[in-house]
Amino acid sequence: MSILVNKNSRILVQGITGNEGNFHAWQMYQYGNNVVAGVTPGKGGEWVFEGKVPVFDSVKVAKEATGANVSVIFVPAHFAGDAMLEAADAGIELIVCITEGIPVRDMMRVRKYLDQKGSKLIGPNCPGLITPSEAKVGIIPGNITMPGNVGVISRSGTLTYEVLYAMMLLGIGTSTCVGIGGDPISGLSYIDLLEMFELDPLTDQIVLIGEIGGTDEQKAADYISRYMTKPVVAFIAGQSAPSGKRMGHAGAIIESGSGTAEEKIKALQEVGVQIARHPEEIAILLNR
Amino acid sequence: MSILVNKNSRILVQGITGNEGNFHAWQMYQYGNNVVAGVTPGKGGEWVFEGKVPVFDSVKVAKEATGANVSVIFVPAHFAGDAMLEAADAGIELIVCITEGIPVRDMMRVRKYLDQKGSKLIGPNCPGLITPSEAKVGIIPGNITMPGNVGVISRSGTLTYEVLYAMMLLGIGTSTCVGIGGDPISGLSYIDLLEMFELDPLTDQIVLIGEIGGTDEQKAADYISRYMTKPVVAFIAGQSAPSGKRMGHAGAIIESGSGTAEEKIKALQEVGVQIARHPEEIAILLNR
Amino acid sequence: MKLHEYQSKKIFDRFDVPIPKGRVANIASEAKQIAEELGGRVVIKSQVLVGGRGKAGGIKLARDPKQAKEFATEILGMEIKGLPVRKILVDEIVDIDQEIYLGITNDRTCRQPVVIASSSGGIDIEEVAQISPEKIFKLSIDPLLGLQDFQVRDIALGIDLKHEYWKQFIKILRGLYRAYLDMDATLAEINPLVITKDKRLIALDAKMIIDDNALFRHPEMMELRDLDVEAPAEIEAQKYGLSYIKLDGDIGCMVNGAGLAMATMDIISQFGGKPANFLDIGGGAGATKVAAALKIILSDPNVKVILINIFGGITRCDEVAKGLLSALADVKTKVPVVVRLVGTNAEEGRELLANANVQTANTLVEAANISVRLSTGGKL
Amino acid sequence: MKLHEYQSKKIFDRFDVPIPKGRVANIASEAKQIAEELGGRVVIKSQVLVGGRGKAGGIKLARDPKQAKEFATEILGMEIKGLPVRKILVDEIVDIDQEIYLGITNDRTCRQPVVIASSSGGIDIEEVAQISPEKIFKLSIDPLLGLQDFQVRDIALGIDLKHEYWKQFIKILRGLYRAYLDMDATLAEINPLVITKDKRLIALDAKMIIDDNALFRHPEMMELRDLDVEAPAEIEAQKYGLSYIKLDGDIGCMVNGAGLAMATMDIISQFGGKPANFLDIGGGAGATKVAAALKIILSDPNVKVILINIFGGITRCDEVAKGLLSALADVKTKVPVVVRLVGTNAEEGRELLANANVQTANTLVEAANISVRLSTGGKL
Repeated sequence: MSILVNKNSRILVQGITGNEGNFHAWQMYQYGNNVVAGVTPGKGGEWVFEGKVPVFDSVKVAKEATGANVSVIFVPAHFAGDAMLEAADAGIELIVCITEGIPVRDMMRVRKYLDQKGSKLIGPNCPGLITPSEAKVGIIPGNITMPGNVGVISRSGTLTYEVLYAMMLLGIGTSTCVGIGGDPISGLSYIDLLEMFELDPLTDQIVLIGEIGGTDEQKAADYISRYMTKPVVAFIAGQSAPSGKRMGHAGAIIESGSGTAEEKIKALQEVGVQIARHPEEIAILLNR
Repeated sequence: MSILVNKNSRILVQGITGNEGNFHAWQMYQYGNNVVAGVTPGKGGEWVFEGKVPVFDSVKVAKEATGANVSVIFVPAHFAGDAMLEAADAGIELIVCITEGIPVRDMMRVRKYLDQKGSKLIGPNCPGLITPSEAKVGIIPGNITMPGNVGVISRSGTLTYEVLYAMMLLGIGTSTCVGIGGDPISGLSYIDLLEMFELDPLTDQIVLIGEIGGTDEQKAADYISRYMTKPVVAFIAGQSAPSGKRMGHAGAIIESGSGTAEEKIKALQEVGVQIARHPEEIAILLNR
Repeated sequence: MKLHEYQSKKIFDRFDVPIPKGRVANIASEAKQIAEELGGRVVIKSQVLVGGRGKAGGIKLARDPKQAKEFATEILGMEIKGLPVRKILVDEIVDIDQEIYLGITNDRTCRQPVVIASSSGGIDIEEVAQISPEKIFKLSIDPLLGLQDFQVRDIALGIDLKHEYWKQFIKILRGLYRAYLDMDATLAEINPLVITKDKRLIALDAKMIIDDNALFRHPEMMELRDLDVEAPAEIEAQKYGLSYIKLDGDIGCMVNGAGLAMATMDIISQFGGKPANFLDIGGGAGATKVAAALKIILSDPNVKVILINIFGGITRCDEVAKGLLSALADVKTKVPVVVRLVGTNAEEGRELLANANVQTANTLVEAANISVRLSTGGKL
Repeated sequence: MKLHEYQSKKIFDRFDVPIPKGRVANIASEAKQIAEELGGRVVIKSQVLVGGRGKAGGIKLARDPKQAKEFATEILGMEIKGLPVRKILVDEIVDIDQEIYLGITNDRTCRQPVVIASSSGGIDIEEVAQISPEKIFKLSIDPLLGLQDFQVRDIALGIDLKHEYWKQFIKILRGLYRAYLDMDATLAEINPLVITKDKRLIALDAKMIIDDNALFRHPEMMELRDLDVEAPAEIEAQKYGLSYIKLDGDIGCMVNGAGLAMATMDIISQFGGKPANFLDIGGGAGATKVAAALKIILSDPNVKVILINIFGGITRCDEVAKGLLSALADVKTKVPVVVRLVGTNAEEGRELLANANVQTANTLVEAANISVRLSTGGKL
C-alpha cells in the first residue's frame, strides 16, 4: 500500500520534450513502466524513448488515448499555470508540478480552479513524490530509497533526499515520500498528507520535514495532537537563518519575527513530535 | 403549501430607497408583513414605512440583524450584478432580481458565482413571484390573484398578470406564480420550476407562459414528457412576430428561423400540453 | 448594436488581430487613392449591415486604381436589401490558401461564452452547422476563469490546424476574446480567417454585435451607430426608452411589457386584424413617455385605430391615463383610441379616461375585437 | 522586489489612486524649486527601502523653499540603517483630519488576496494587529471573481468610514486592487490613507512589493530596481540564477536546494562554525553556474573554507564536479574546499573530484565537521 501513487498509476508528463522534462521522464520511465504519455503542444504525433511513449498536443487527447490519471509538469514557469489548468480541465486526478518560479497571482487562480474541479495538486516548486519500487513521479532519485513503512512529507527538495538516503543507509524504507513544495501557495498540505498516511495501513510512522516561513508546521502540530495516532519525527531547516531574508524558496522567509524555526520546533515538540537536530538524525530517531 | 416563498419568508429589499424599489416594497409591505429589511448602501441607519422597516448599508449586516432569507433587487442595471453577488455572498438563499437591462457579460459571471454559492436566482428582468395571501416578492400586483391549486411559470411580466387576472375572474387561484424573466441568461428555468411544482402537494396543474426566442420551451416540453404527471396548459406569445427583430426582451428574438412560436407550440402539443390561443383562454382550459 | 465590417476591423486591430491593409471611403475618388497606396489590386466592399453582400454585387475585386474607382462608384450607388450603401471599405487583396471560421458568442444554454471554429470558413456557418455539424468545433469558456491558452490549443486541434500556424492562431483568438469581453460583444466573428499563401493568418472579414444593455459602458460606441438601418420612429422611440418596431398593418398598439405586447399583436391577428407596430412602453412609464409613444404610433400614416393595453405592474394606470389624455389633447388626432387598463391604480385611470370620452374595454379579447372592427371601417 | 515610495506613488497615480502633488529629486536645489512650485510648504521624504524613516530623521516638514533646500541637503547626506539616501520625494503638505490604513496582500492561509483596513492608520499596522486586533478589518477576495464593489463597501463599513467618503474610498480601493493585480504585487499598501480637512482622501504614503517570479511580465520594472539595497555579490548571483545571501561567518556554503542549504548552515552552526553565506545553486545547475557560484563565494574575504553539498535531483553530480574543477582551475584559490556529492551521477562526480585531489566527505555530518575544523585552523 501507499498513498496517491502506486504501480497502477498511469503517468503523463507535460513538457516531455523539454530538456529537464525529457531527462526526468526518462528516469521515471526506467524506474518502472508507468509513463504512458507525454504532452508538448505542437509536437503531437512524435514518440520518445525509442518509440515507446507517444507525445500528444493536449492533455485531453493524451488522456483519452492512454487513460492517464496522474500528470507531472515540467514546463517553464510562464506556462505552468496553463498546464495545471489544462490537466484539471481534462479530468486528471493528481497533478504534480515540479516547475519553480510560478507567480503567486497565477497560483491563486490555479488552486481555486483545481479545487472546483476536484483535482489534487502537489507542488509547485517541488520534487514530486515516490512510492518506492512502484511509482516515481517527479525528480526524487529512485536509488536513494526503498520500500518501507515510513511516510515522508517535505516542503523541501534535496533536503528530503538527504533524509531518504540516511534512512536507506540504516535499512529504513518509505511507503510514499511526498515533496509538497516550498511556495507560499501550493497544493496538498502537511495536514492533507498526514490524514492520508494515518489512514494508510502500510505506513507506521511519519517524517515531517519543514522549514522557516509561514505557519504550516504549526498547523500540522495542531492536527497531529488532535488526530494522529502514528508517531511523527520532524526536522525544521533554517534555525540559523536571519529574519527578513528570503532563503531561496518563495515561502521561506521569516517575516517580522513570525515563521521562525524555533516557533515551529516548539509547536511540534509540545504535541509529542520528536525533533531531529540535523537531517541525518531523522533516520536515527525512527523506529526500526 | 407553495414553492420558494411562503408566509415564513423573511424578505429583504435591495434598493428600498429608490423610486421603484420604495413603491413596490411598500406594496409588498402592505400585502403582508414579511418585508423585514431594506438595503441601500450609504443609507444604513435610516428607517422606512413609518419607522417599521430598517435600512442597512449591506446585505450581510441586514441578514445578521433580521434573519432575511429572500432578497428582491430593484437597483439600476449598472449596479444589479454587484447587488446579486452581494446577496449570494451574504448567504441569501433566494435572490429575485427585478431590474431589466443588465449586460449579458455581467449575468454570465453572476450566474456562475451564484451556482457556486448555492443561491437560487429568479430573473433578472422579471416581475418576481407571489404565493397569494402569503408572500409577494416583486411587482406582481397582489389584487389580481388568489390562493389556489395552479402553479404559474412565465418568461413575461404583464402577460402573466393578464393570465392571473383572467383566472381570478373564473375563480381559479394559484399556489405560486413565478416570473422567471425574459433575458437570455437568467436564474431558475422552466424545468427547475416544473420540478418544484410536480413535488408541491398543493399544486395540481401548471400554467406555462412562453414567448419567442431560445429553446427553453422546447426543453420544458421534453422535461414534461419525461417527468411530469400533473397537467400543463401553455401560451406562447409572438406568433405574429417577424424574425430578426428583437421584441423588447433581450431574449425575445427569432434568429434565422429558430425560436419561433410555431416550433414551441408544436413541441408542447406533442407532449400533451394544451395550448391557449390567447392569454385569457388559459383560464378556460384549466380544470376547475 | 451591429457594427460595420470596417468598425469591427478597427476594434480587432486594437486587440492585435491582424487585418488586411485598407481604409474606409465615402466617395469613389478616395477608393482610387487608397488603391494607389495599396499597390493597385484591391477589394471594394460595401458597408451595409446585412448578410449576402457578395451575392448582391456589393463586393468587387479591382485590378487597378482606375477600376477601383469604377467599382466604387457603382457600389456607392447601390441599395442592398433596402439599405443604401454610404461607405465602402477598400482593402488590399491577399492570396488565400485556406479559409477558417472563428467566432465567439454567448451560449444561452451553458450561460457561458462559447468559441465556435471550423476549418470550413468563408461560407455561411449556420449552413455548415446544419449540413456537416462534425466540421464545427465548439468550446465553452468559464466566465470567471476566462479563455485559457490550453483551450485555444484545443480549438486549433479541433479544426486540425497545422502546428506551424498555432502561434499566430493563439494570438488571434486571445485578441478576439479580449475584444469580445472588453467591448461587451454578443458576437465577435471572423469569417473567413484566412491563411495566406505566404503563411500569414489574417481576418479577412469582421463582424461584431455589441450588447445594447452594455452601451452605458461604451459611450464612444454611440458615435459608431448607423442610423440608416433604423427607422426614424424607432430612433425617436429609443430616446424615450420605448421599444418600437414598425410593422405592415393598420392597428397601432401601445402595451406595457414585451410579452403582453406580442400577445396583443397575436390576438389582433387571430381576429383578422393587422398590427401596425410592436410598442412596449416598458415598466414605470410616466405621462411624458406615454405621450411620446402615442405620437410615434401616429407618425405612421397607415394607423386607423390605436389599441392601448395596459396591465399595471410597475406601471401605474392613473399615470398612463394622464399621459394619454395630455398626449391626446396635444395631437388632437381623429384616429379612434381603444383603451384597456387593469391593475395598479386601474380604477383611477379608467375614471380619468371615461371623463374624457375615451373608448374603454374590460378584457383583451374585447379590446382586440373593437379595434379590429374599427380598423375595417366597422362601427361599434 | 520592493519599490520606493515615489515609484509606488507613480503606479498608484496611473490607477487613479489620488496622491499628493510632488516630485522626486536627486539634488537639494531641485527640492527648492519643487517647493516653490507647490506654494512653499512641503515635506521632504528620504527614499530608502527600510522602515522607520521618520524616526531616523529621514522625513522633515519645510515651511518654505529655503528650508526645503536645507532639509534636502541634510537628508541627501544621510544614511538610514546603512543605506545611503540618494533620492528624496518632495510632496505638498496636506491638512489631515483622519488617518486610515489600507493594504492588499496575498493570504497564504486562504490562498487568496486579502484586503486589510484599519481606522488606525499612520502607525505600524503589525503593532495595531497585535495590540488591538479588533481595529483590523480583513476581507478575502475570490481570485477568479475579483474584488467587487459590495466588498469595498463591506470594508468601508468595517472601518466605520462615514458615508460621505464612500465614493472616494470605492475609487481608491478599486484602483489599489487593479494596481496590485496588474503589477503582480505581493503587497500594495497605503499607510496612511488620509482624509484631509477639506474632505479629500489621499494616499500620503505608498508601498509596493512586486512578486519576483512575475518580473518576466513587467520588464519595465527592472529599470526601477534599486541596486543600493542589494550587495554586489547578490546582484552578480542573480545573473546566473543563483540565490545568494551574504552572512557574517567564515564557512562558505554552496548547496543545491534552499532547504538543504539552510540545513547545511544549521549543522555548521551546531558544530560551532559560522556560515559565511546562504547559496542555493538551484536545480539543473551546469558547469558555468557552479563556477560562477564559486567565484561569488570567494569574493567574500572572510571565507576560510568552502563546503559544497550537492545532493543530485534535477542537478547531475558529474556536471557539478566538472563545473567545480573548471572553476577551481580558473580561480586557483588556496581556500580549502570540502565536497559532498550524493545522488544522480554522484559516483562519476566523486571520481572526477578524487582525480583532481579535492577533499570529499560521505555524509553531511562529516562534511560539516571537516569544514568547521578547517575554519578554526585545525588540520584534518
